[in-house]
Amino acid sequence: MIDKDTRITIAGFMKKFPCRDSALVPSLCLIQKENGYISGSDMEDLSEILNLPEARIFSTASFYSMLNLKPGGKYHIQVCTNVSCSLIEKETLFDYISKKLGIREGESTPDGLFSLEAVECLGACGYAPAMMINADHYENLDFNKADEIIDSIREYENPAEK
Amino acid sequence: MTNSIREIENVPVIVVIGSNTSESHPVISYFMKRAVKKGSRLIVIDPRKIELTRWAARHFQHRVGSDIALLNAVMHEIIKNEWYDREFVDKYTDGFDQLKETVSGYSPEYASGICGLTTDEIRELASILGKAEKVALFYTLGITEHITGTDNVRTCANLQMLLGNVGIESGGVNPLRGQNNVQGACDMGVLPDVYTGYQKAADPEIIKKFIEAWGVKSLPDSEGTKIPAMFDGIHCGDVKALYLAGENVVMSEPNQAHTIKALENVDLLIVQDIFMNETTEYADVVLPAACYAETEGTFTNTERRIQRVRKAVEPPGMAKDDWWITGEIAGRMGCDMGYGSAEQIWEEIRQLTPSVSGITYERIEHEGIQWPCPDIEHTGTKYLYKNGSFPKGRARFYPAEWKPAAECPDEEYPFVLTTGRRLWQYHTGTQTRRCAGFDEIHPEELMEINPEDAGKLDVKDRDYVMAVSRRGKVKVRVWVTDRVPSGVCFMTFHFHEACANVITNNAFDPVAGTAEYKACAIRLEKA
Amino acid sequence: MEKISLHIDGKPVQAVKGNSILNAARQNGIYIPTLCYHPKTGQAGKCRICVVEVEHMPGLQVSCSLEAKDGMVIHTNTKRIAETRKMIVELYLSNGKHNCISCEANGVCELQEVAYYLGIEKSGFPVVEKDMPVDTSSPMIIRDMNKCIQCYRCITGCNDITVNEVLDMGFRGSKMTVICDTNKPMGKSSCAVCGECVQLCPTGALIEKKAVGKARAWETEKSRTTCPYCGVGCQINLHVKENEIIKVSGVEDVEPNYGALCIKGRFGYDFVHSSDRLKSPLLRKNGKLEEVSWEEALDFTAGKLLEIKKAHGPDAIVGIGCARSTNESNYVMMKFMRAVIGTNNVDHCART
Amino acid sequence: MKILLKNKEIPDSQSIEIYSGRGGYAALKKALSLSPEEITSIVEESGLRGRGGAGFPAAAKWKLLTKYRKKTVYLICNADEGEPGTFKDRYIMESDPHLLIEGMTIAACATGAHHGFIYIRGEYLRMAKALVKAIEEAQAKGFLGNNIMDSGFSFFIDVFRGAGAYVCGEETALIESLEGKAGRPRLKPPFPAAAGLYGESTVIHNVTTLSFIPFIIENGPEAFKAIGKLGRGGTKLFGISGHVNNPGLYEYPMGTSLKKLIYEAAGGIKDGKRLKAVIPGGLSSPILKHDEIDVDMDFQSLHSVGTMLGSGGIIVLDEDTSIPLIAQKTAKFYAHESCGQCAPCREGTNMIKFLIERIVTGSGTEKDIEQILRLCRYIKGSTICAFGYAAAMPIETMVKKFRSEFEAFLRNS
Repeated sequence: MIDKDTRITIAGFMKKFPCRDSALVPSLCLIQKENGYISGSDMEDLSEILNLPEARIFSTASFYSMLNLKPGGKYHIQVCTNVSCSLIEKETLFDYISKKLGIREGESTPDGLFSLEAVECLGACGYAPAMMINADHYENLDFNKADEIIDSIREYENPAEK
Repeated sequence: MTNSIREIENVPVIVVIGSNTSESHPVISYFMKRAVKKGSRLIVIDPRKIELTRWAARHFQHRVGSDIALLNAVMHEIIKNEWYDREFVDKYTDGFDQLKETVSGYSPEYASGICGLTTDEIRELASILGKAEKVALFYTLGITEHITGTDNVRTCANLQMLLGNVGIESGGVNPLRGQNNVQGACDMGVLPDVYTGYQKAADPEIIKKFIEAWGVKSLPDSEGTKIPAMFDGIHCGDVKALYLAGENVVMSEPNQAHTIKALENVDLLIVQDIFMNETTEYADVVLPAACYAETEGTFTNTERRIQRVRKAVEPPGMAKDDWWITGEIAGRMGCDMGYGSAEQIWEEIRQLTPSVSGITYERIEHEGIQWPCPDIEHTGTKYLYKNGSFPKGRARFYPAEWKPAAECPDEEYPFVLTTGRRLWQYHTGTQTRRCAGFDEIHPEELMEINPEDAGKLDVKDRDYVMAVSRRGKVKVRVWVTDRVPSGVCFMTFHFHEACANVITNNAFDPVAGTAEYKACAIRLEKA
Repeated sequence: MEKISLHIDGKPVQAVKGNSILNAARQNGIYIPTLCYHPKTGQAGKCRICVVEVEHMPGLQVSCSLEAKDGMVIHTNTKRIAETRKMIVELYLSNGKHNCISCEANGVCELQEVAYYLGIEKSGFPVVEKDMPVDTSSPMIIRDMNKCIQCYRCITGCNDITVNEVLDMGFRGSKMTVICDTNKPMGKSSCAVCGECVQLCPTGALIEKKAVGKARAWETEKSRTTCPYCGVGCQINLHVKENEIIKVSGVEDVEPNYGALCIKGRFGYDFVHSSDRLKSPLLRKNGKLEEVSWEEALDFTAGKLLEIKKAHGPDAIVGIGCARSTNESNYVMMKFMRAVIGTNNVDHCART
Repeated sequence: MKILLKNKEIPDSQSIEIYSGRGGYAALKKALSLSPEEITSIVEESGLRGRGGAGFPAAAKWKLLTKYRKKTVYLICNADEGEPGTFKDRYIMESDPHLLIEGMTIAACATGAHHGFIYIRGEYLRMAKALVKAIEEAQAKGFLGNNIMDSGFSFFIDVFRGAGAYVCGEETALIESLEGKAGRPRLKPPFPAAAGLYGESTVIHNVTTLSFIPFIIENGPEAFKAIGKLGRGGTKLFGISGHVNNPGLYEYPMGTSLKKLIYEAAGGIKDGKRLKAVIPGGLSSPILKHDEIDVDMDFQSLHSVGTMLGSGGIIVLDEDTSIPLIAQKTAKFYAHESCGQCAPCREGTNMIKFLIERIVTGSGTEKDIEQILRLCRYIKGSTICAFGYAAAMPIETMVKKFRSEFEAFLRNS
């Protein structure tokens, strides 16, 4: 269900563009930012709000790789596996993180903290390898730096463990 | 329809009043929705939030039975603001002054109290219609099935004439006919006052013409009766025999108890049909007929288009064409009609009917032709009254006063029941309920009630209630939905298990004889 | 209509101005295979089977979408074109389950037709068989997306012809597939079951559930008639095998419906063959309706009517015609009441 | 000569104070005093060509409007930088956003657009935020918005974030995406100038193309033309990644030699290894072998050696790189990013990916290599948009130029 505040923001998107259909992608991004993913009922609500067919909403939502239609981890890690990012080390960053977290592509850690996705070019080839965690970019990585980032998130989320 | 279906796509403003088009005439709704996609404005005027409102620019949700008050107020505003088509009115119409006088009594303030719309909404509607380049108006039984049905239709026509939307392409007054050949049955003179092509049954010239053509000694000159009077005639003993060709009147006529009593009382009931149904129960003789797929002939659609019906399969058992059965009875009564084929009958029809004289089976082999089509060269008529060519020279405004429904809600019966159809079933269900899959989608009657009313009655979605009127009661499941406003319930007569016509009112329009299916008073009891 | 002159495959031809190259070729009897183009859904440019070469234009041009212009020199069957078409059809055949033997569309499948035209017996590419569950949730339509070739016709039909707006294309790349609403099974979606998608589908991806196993396409005969439901008067084809209606389709290109139908028109035909159709006249004897011969039923009816007419006058008899029956039958009914009975007491259900 | 990177070493280069303090927005002021035709002819004269990849003359897009202008003209900045190997636009948007805003506003003057969109790839959140901030600053200072610098001209810019689709870099896919749809390219014609965003006339330029405009207006077309070998028109941003000592973003005149860029600008091959191959213009450009890099980086020169300038993203591969593995990644990328709309691209990219995977995992056959080449040959030119070319060309050249490496995988099986 799309809550009241989100509806107000969406109404703002609808006014902003010459044609309200343009509010769809920003609305989907907004819902994802708030819930981590876009559910079927969100899309049904959005269909009502924007007066667009449900199928049209789904068509758009399922097209873009940044939009998730299933819930993932609280921290969604997207690692670039394209050419430049995989030239740097013999073992790719993706494989390293996959091993470290003990999960494969598309899976979440049992505690629901992390989910892992192999993605295509993030536009950071000169600063390879790169990854994103939710909306944040991390570049010029190596395995140590990746460890630090992931461990610091763990620590922040579970201060008692350390 | 004065105009044609294909013209819909080019209508700038489409008004749909009293028509649940996407459920009752789905294919016409496709044209409307396509028009909307191309930029037309769709205006829905309906007490219910019908599915078509999804594509509508505006939905004016007026009260059941308040059409005349609303449209008169709209015309009041249109005249006041001089938005009407003065040239058209001057050139082609009579009676404008009476119209003006009548509608002058319908200020938005006054009409608002009747129709439940705000004065702003009424003015907005007037402005949309008044300023539109062209408007095409569509209605169905929501307009006609009232005791003021004739006046409702006239009011729709008044509006369109006032705006100069008659006699032009993509305009017009367009009733959407409910059954596949209701237009044709009317055109064929299956009405008490006219012969084929609306030739007056009381006109001595016409009588003479048919006497000669049919080779009979005389034809009746007394006025015939319409269906409601036929049933009343049985009740009072004047009518002794009823020949019903394919009508399941027990389900389809209002006030079922009244209908059943008539059928029980009539001396001879002849029913010609394709299935046993609720009506054949009372028959003295049942005659098995061939259905559409088993017969040759023509149907006339809502836009006056005469199209071929062709035999694809053999009728089951001994079932026969309707015309064969009737002809055989005639023969045994001493009048051999001598028809050997449907085409032979059609040839006789076209000889006797100027409006279809130019239409032959050969000409409509590929595509139907719209009447009037007076001669063999004529390509048919896409829209009527082009350049003000009205049948009587000039068109006449028939202003009408609003009258409340015959039965209005009161303390004992606080709800208005209005009736209609669902996409998934047809009429009394004799056909669709015998087709696989339909009951899977819509297996039983659901009475729509508003969530607010459901709350007050303490019933939940899909609970049973007893719907009670002065004429009967019916147990039905409810569908709690905001498709209906508070105070209004909606039902259909598709299901014999819960048929709306058990409780509907058989009060009827004095001119047309159409019963008030769209409004009666009921109460709901928990069941 | 203004005409233009152009060359197709070395032949000087004329075509109506404003037409696509495909239509210009068709007007001149030149066959260009297509899969996604349908006259009603219009240019699509999805399958790229209809590609041609136009002199002075780079690459291949899509003939269904490119307007034919005066003076164009067009080649419809060069080696490059033939190889491109073969590649595409082989790719289609590799990706999906195109098992013609058991497919309902066998004989009317456009993919099969094009593969045959190109002489493709089997794909040169490895078969990457899809295994998507077949959606049988709709009471009327079976959706087998393993046979879908993503031509978009059903989507255009659903959104731009019948405007029920249920179908769209979901996902992307090789995962791209037609979806209903928010990717619901069709039977759980807002589908109005008009069947336009089925009518437009070029393969066996969308088929009429009730017709499954009833007849091969070539065994049926089409009988054109008018729909028996509402007053729109849609033109329909009844597909008949051995005196049984197998399925119904809309007649394209003619008024009033141009091929489109609703659920009742397309799927509401099996009542015709219902086992409880009336097959014999019935006469009430001792309070019960009993089967009798036509002779007996008609003699009884005529005799009774004569009796009543004699005793109570013609106006004691009333007749109600049928808005479901033909004009001809209604005319006979009207004539019967007036000329034989002698009354104007004739009416029909015009008001319900 | 630095045009786009002139503020690279300047602290706080993204702020409007620094930007205007260093002469920014002077060109806009000048442009506002010129007629649209005058601006167009200056840009036309300069020979500025699109820097997104296709290299279409910028002013020619504006001149199309004289024929196709609709009621409204929209100006769109294509900032959907997604081609692997490319990371130039992000620098401008993050570090010198006013350069883009100024360039875009001048383009608006020339085209008569009053509403502009910057379509930025969804992953560039930081850059989008920088842009929004810069737009607000420019509006507050009167360089953007209503009645710009009292000229009577108004122009507004909205930043629109994509949501992850490489194909939205194709201009009609981008328009579809802006209209709230899946980003699937449209059939052309009609071109955006005739029927673009919301059916109106639309002009689309890449970030760097627009960012050159202030320089051209300020210094005149000759100054721009003078830069670059044989007057090839201005500079180009080169993003160098892969096996080099100093990966990063560099600005050099058009026509600078590829060899020079690799060995001088980027400091040569990492770890002293030898060069094996170079992808010179983003992943979609045909690969060059180590002995083919003595080539000038401009449209014509690269074309003459069978590749292209593209986005200027140079990916350098050392002697230890396995080309079949690079091909596998390339094929995977294009299969993943194909919008799916047309059959040869959807099915073809997927089949190429399948076949290459089969080869590198040791179960391929000689016939698979032939089928890959067959696919590449006939995908080209048969698809709705240029994506088909982009997917086929690199694979085709990798297989042709390094066939023995592919065959080696077969022998291993």
